[in-house]
Amino acid sequence: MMNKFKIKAFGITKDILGGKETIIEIKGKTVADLRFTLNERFPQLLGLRSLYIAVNSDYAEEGRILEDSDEIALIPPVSGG
Amino acid sequence: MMNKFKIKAFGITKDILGGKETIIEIKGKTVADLRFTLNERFPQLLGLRSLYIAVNSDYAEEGRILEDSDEIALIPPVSGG
Amino acid sequence: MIKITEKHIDVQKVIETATSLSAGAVNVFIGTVRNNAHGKNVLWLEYEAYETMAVGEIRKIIDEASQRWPLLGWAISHRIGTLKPGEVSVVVAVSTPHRKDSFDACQFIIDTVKEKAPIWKKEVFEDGEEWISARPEMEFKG
Amino acid sequence: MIKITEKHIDVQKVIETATSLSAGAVNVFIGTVRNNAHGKNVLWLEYEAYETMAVGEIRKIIDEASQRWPLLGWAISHRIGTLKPGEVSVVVAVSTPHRKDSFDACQFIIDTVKEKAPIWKKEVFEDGEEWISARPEMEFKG
Repeated sequence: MMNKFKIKAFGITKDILGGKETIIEIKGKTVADLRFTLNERFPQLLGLRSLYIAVNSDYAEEGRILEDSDEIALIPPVSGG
Repeated sequence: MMNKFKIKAFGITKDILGGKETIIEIKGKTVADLRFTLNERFPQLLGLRSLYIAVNSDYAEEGRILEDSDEIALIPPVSGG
Repeated sequence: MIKITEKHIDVQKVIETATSLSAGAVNVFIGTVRNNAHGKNVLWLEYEAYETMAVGEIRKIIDEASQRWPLLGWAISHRIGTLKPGEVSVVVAVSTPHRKDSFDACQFIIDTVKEKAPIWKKEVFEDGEEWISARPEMEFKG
Repeated sequence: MIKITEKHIDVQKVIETATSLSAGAVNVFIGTVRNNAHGKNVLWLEYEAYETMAVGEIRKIIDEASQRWPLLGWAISHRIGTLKPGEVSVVVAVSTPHRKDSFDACQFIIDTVKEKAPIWKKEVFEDGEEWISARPEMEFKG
């Protein structure tokens, strides 16, 4: 089963994905499924020190099931301050 | 041998000595001699948590010999900040 | 006050927002853009934030700080956009009854903001640019 | 800059004096007059300093801090005279390359200034006044 999600990207992930928002089609519907597809399509993501996925403005666990209405974002290593 | 010194007083010692500057006549000429006379004349000084004597703007040791030209000051417990 | 802003941060205003009449102590941390990094001249920095999430994460950090220290007032302002050396990137101000708590709470807040808030900076040099801390190998460059 | 002054302290100016272009971190401590002490309303405070000695002691404290931390800039202003609740009594600001040093150095300076600089304050209440910390029995009143 394929599902489409719109992914927001920030910092270095914006450069890797090639834009602020990208539509990603994945098999399955968990955060882990999304991560699998992202790593496959954008292997440079594997070179990051860490990569979290946020759902609706909160850090999300890998097993979380994504809904169509969710706001999904890639959170590479932060460096504010 | 009696020696006269002008003593600056700050904070609570200004209240105890009754003014910003007081002439004190002491036997001897060390800081310890001055302290002895001060405690005798102003026993309220013994009720302080601490009392340092400064000579020329530095904390002075008890054995220091006072000179006529020295600026001598009483330093009760500080409470700046 | 939690603010993520593209405009110049008014430090005095952040401090005033955090100050309380019953406080005896205010501690303020100001992050500024350094004119050098890894021995190279920094031309400018680009700061980016996932704003809704950054505000939410900072709110959680303040909530935790409020449980650990008697905060009487607090304010945080974080700049985004293009910043030149010398410019203020972040200000954290807290007020407490006594001074040790003000230092501890302010340090906890800025440390945790730097660790958790989704904000990123890219340093731009004459010969290139890099997103700070993004890749492991950067650890060895410093 | 070490300043003992009867005039209102301009916090922003103290911060600017301490800020360096090569610093990434500025920490600022602001002491303010609380509107209460020992459960009583404070009407005002009287601050007094032995000025020449206070400046000398603060200078020694800064020298020691400079040996322990990489201070790129610093400034201290201490108010004397009559202060009402809410007014700023002291500001310490330091800048360093990295933030932990800025917290540690600023805290060392204010802690040591409070311990060693010959400055005194008297709290004036509706029903009396007292020189802070002068007598041992005051320790038990708080």
